[in-house]
Amino acid sequence: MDFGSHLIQQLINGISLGSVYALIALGYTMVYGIIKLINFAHGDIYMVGAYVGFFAITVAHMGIFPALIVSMVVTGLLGMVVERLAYKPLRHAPRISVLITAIGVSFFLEYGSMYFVSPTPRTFPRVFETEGLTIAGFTVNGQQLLIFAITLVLMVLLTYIVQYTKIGKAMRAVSFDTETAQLMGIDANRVISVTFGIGSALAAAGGVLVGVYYNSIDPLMGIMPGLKAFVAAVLGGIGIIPGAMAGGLILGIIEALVSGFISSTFRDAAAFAILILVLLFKPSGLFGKNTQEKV
Amino acid sequence: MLFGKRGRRVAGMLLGTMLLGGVLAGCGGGDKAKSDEIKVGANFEMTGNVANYGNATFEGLQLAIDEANAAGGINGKKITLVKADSKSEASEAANAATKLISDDKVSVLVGPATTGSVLAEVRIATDAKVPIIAPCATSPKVTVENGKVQPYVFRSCFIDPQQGDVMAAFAKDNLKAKTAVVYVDSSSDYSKSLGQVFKEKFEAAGGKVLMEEAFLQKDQDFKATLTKLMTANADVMFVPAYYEEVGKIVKQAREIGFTKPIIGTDGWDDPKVADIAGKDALNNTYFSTHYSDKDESVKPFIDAFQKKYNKAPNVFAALGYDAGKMLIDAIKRAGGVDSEKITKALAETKDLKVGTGILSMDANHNPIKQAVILENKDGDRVMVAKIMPK
Amino acid sequence: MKPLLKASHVVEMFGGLKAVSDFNVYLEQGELIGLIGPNGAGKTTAFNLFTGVYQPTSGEIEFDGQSIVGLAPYQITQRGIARTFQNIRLFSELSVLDNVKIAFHDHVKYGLLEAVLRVGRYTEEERQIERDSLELLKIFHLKDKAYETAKNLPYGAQRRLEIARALAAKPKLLLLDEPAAGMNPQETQELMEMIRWIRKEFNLTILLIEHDMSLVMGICERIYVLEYGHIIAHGTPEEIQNNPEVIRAYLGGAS
Amino acid sequence: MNIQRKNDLMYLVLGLVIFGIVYGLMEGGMIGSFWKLNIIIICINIIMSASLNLINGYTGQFSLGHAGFMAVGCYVSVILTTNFHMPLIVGMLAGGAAAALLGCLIGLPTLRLNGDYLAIATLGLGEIIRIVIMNINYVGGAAGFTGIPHLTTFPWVFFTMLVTLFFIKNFVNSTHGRACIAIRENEIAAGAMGINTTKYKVMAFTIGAAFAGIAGALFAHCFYIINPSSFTFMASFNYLIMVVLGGLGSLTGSVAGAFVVTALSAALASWPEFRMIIYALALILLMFYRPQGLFGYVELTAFKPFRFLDRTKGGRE
Repeated sequence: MDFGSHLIQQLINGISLGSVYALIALGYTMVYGIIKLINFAHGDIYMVGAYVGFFAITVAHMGIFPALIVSMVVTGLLGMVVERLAYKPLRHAPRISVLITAIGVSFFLEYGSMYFVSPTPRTFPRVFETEGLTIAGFTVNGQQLLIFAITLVLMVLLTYIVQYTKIGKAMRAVSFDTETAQLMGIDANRVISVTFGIGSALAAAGGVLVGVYYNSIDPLMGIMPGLKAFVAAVLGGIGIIPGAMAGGLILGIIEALVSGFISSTFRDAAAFAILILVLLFKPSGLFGKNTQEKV
Repeated sequence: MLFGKRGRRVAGMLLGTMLLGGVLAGCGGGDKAKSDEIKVGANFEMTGNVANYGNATFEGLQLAIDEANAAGGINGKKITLVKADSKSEASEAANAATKLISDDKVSVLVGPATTGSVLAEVRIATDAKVPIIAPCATSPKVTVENGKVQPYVFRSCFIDPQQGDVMAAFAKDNLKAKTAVVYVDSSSDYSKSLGQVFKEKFEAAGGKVLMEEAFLQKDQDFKATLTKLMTANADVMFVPAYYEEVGKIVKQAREIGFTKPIIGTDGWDDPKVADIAGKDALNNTYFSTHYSDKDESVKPFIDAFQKKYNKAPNVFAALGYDAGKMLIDAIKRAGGVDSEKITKALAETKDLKVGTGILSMDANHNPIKQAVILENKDGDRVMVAKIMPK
Repeated sequence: MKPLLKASHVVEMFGGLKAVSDFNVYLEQGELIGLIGPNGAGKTTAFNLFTGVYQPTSGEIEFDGQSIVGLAPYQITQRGIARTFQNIRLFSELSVLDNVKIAFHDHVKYGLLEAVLRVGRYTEEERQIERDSLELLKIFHLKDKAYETAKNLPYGAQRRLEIARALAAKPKLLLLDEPAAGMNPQETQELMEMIRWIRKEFNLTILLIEHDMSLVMGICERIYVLEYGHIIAHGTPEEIQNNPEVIRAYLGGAS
Repeated sequence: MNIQRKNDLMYLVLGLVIFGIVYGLMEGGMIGSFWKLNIIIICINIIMSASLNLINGYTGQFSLGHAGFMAVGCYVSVILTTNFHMPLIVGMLAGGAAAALLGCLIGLPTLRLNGDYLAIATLGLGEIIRIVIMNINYVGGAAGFTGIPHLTTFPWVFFTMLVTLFFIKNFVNSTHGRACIAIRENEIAAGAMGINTTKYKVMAFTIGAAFAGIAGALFAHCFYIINPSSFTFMASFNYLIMVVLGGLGSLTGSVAGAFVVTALSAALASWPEFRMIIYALALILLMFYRPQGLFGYVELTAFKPFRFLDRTKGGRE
């Protein structure tokens, strides 16, 4: 393989990896956008989504798409329950307390599922043929294409929801100023709840797709992707939906290129280093607007 | 009003502190060992990154102990396993070992599964003169430090140089490979040290390692590095790693079109590898391990495990079971719970029949046991070589 | 004598918008000057330019004979300009006393080691700071509230605390941004007395932004009027009151 | 002798009394080696949480990379004590100095960032430090550094902890500390009061890092081996939990937070299956009932029964 085609193959690998990050980052960024909470439990919600999908396929013998829907619904509800029980009572507490609660929820989901489903990894049954497609000498996997396509569709759908629907307008209003939004007759609690639901459902979709693609799920599978997705969201400008998508893809590509041309042991370090460099020059991320505090 | 609120807050805080103090005091004492039981400390990775390996090893150990207790115990005494969690972290392993020794007063420690965690408890156990059996810590330095044998540390698995040597010879002689690439898990001592031994031995035998790359535990996507490794065009890829990652690596390597043989070590020995990678992808892969499941002498263990846990054992469970067998045998010969006597008996283990074969302890506290090389073929494992101890 | 503060041809652009243009102001030592204008005229922007929060796009600002363009806010404060804020910016979780103590920062001589080991100049200076802070609080009728949390003070008291805190920085020039906002007429009257008194007592030069015309006309010696970033008038209170441009700007009507 | 000196002396005596009791119990065999080890870990965690509190609580800069500085102190000290046979104190000082230097270098550019952006940047830096250590073969890489002499004893950690607490207490009660607190409260107003905000942010970050490095040195010499997996971002979270649980900006809070978290984890060691689940629930419930932490912004001495400990704040309520 010559340098050029190696590069292109690595870009393909990077985009496929990046779409997974982007998918999780979308939910992250939505939740952050509305209540400015770094929901560290998001990665674990993604893990729960993968397990729900797994049990839907293996125990309830569903097909992949019904399982995906079931997982999104169940996990979406879980997200709303978590928000209702753990975050809502702290709506007026210092932000850092909510963050600690999020870490607590994250631990609870991780270790709870370790207890209930055991730490042994589970393997998804084959639901797709895993033939690699070879296009012009480059291998692309059908599932990679599927994940990329689904991420893209979800991003467009989300942007549409946030920009043009009633609930989306309410979301933006709540995000901008919760109290004023409430004065305008918006039920902020319901809007926040719905946002968590949508965000968690997205994470679940990511979980199932990743489970199918990599074929192995375990209770700690959410930690690293969760962190990476957060990095992706910040890279793109947290709270901005296309930013999360772009951030995810950029992060994936960086990782693939570092692994492919430098050394995979420095992959994560390079990803973080680039994040920090970007922040130093664009303190609110690539797509973020620099807002100066009014004096 | 303000005062009342303050007062309540102070009261609440003091109450909380006292409650914790109570817990502290309550746990300080620990139970005295009852005379009709033998306490064995099981210090394993119950949670954290390598929890699945720790738990599997514990299951094997539990099976061995249950069998012994069902058979009436040892000299009428039952063995009690006291569990502690090392959280997959060295400092926590030391903490858990201290608890087992000082609070629970165990006679022997078994575990943890990984080398780093075992090393962290060595000195604590040595100071307390309590023997350790490490079921699957494969680094030489676990039992021998700076040329000196650790008097209280034993293991039930073979050591890295042995396995690396076997696989280097296999790659060179059986697979006729001239060039190789090595892909290790850089968060694992086991994997890194095997990679190094393989490279030395393979190059000493005239082969050439063209590229060395590394991944991290819990990685999901290996395609970027695999694509890079493929550019080397080597005859064989050596992946000394644990099954969770191995499954994904083999699957993804085949997806990007790597058709050459992939070889590995006993970390591969788990039915999950076939589930994750798929049996077609797993063709043309080989790994060394402790036993073949076709072996008649291993059958009783596999059946018993299957019956108890309703799943096939993996290599960790097998080594945990072997550690249990070693322990039971040593306690029997020591004739009691005295840690010193058990240590001595462990060192004198000879021709003991364990789950995976026959085992004797050498002067460095490493077991002398057979190794086998298995080939994955259409979802089945075929033994291609059996290497008896020299 | 050179003026204490002199701004010449200062321009400040935000994107394409000129917030302040060709802004010329001078303040003589010891003067009490008012800066008035309709909302959005650029008064606070002018303050932010003087204190280094914004940097002028072009033009020159001199303080005490030296240019202060390019300096950070803390450096300008150290040279002798202190300010209050239109939207009160107290250290709200801290006690009233600590709010004032913090502002003595630049005049403390003891070092990190002295502070940590509590040796050398530490004890004496801390005692001095405490004394001076309480003294300042007394002037602003806040002494009995010294240990209360700043955010719990009534609005008028918070405004007074901001002035007290600014004085603790020992400035030569004090910039007051709407000091009487939210005060009732009686409080305003008291504040006026207080401003006059501190100017004399601390030998200060004061520039204040205010909407309350009775206050401005009552105490200022000269007044600048800003509209759309331009100075449209400048003079004594009487002159300003009779200036047609000012009347137009404030009351509207065809120009 | 003035009131402040008297106060310091009283704290010192109180510290010595606590030391005497605990040490006596240890030597007398009333505290077994498990709790002995955990008391040492509690002291180390107190150093960690107090120093993180200086950054997060007092200065208001959201740092999530504290474990990284601990790692630097840890590795620098073990190289000196193990490979060059230096005494522990040299290792501690060198470890603290190295962490401080790194903290200063890292702090200068990154402390311009705000809030959550700073959090993710520091988290990233902590991870970079860990990954770099993992790739240095001289210190054992991922497998860890072995053969470390066991030098950490209870007197060592207790008195280091005492020094740390005194240092931070005196620091925050000086003009330098007040400058840091002013930055937390209102950065723009702090600048307008003549405070060089960048300088004090970096100073707080550097001091915090230095103590984390010293804590790291003590931590390393508790065990025979250290490895990079002890310093992941999860460890940084753990220290953050201690700080928030105790109360941001309260030193007594940091002590209580470190004590509660460590003791809870040790007390639950006998139930390994449920330990982390209970811990997670306890965390959520505590945040429910005391979102501002056990102590909020106030010290123990602000409460009536303990006010005798601090006579400097005469008229406080």
